[in-house]
Amino acid sequence: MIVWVKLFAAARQRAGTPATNFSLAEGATVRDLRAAIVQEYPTLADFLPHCRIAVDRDFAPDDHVLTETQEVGIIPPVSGG
Amino acid sequence: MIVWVKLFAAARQRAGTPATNFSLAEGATVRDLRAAIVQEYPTLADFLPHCRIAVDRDFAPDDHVLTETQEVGIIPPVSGG
Amino acid sequence: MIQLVHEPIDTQAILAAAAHPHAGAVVLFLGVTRQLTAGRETESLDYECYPEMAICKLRELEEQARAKWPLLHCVVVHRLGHLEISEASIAIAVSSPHRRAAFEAGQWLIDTIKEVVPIWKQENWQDGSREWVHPGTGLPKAT
Amino acid sequence: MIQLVHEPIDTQAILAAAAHPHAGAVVLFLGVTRQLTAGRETESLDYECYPEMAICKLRELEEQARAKWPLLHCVVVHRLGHLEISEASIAIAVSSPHRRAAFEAGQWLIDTIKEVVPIWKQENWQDGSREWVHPGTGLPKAT
Repeated sequence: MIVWVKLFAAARQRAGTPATNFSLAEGATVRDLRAAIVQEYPTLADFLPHCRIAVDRDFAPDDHVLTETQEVGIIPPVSGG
Repeated sequence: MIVWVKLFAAARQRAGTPATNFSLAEGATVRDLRAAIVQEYPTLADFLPHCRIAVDRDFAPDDHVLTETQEVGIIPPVSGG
Repeated sequence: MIQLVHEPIDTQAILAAAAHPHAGAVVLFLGVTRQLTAGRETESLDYECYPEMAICKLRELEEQARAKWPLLHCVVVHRLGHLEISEASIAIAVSSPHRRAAFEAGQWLIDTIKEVVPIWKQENWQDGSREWVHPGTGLPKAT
Repeated sequence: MIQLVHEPIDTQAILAAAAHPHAGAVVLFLGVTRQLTAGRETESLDYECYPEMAICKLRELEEQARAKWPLLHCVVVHRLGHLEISEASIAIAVSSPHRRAAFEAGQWLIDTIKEVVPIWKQENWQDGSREWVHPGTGLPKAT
């Protein structure tokens, strides 16, 4: 399946793109996605562990199972307010 | 000595005047003033114990010694803000 | 800045007075005339004051707040006279580099003002009766 | 009321939106662009956002605040894009019958927004460098 991922702030800047996609096996989890991200974007390797992954606009744990239609985002530590 | 006293809110209303004066002995204290007030204004008898006395714009204890030139006020429980 | 005013409180002017280039946070508190108090309906309010002492006390409280918290500006404006429902009787604005100080100082100021500043509120109830609010006296109402 | 805006925040409109006849207290919090952070001088800020999720999260927080405190109105407006010094990046206004709820809810909202709402600040330092603010990462700056 193809999972689309949105990137923000320093994650976007380090990856050089605001959105990208990954080809993952059916049943892949957030943990698998994290591995795929680091493989394709080595510049995110030391930064991604500090980021949360959002699935359908809510923070998702690493064992969350992904599906193709979900909206996924890489959420660096926030600094709004 | 003559001590002038300002009255506010329900104290003013119960006494029927915004200011009054009392003839007190030299060395009279706030406690003596309280007694003089109740004697002249019986309508304040049950209310005055709830009031603080201000001398020169600060709250004064009952043993504070009064002088003629001081500014004295009867301060009912406040409800500003 | 400490003020007693007889006109509606200008919140924009107060926020402008609290602005500071080193401020990271501004907290504005407005005390407003509530329509319902313990189920009874208020028609309007009147505020009376001992102005010389109120100004002294408010200045003291500003000084104490500045000693407790690193405030950049501290603005307290109390309105006097006749107020309709939803009008502000008091505005407090404090600015500080960080937000916790601004929240704490704002709350401490309104809490302490309600204890020590000689200002009194008269409730004009919807049923036509009037009553001085003197917390803690538990006495029959003055006429 | 929850809003993300690209223009200066209109505090008068926000206070008007928080007004309510049963309100006895209104607390307005403004987060403003500070000139100095840990001794370094800021020239300006840029805010970036994941808007769909930010709106979702802000609505959740409003709901949680209303469950915790008896709020009459709860208004949160966050500004995005380029901000100069002393401009407000966020305004939170809450109204309640009594003041403690308004102070507590206002403080809880800003504290929680700073933890869970996907909005990011970029410092544009006076020396020309730019830096995303990502609390707790302790990493070398992104270029």
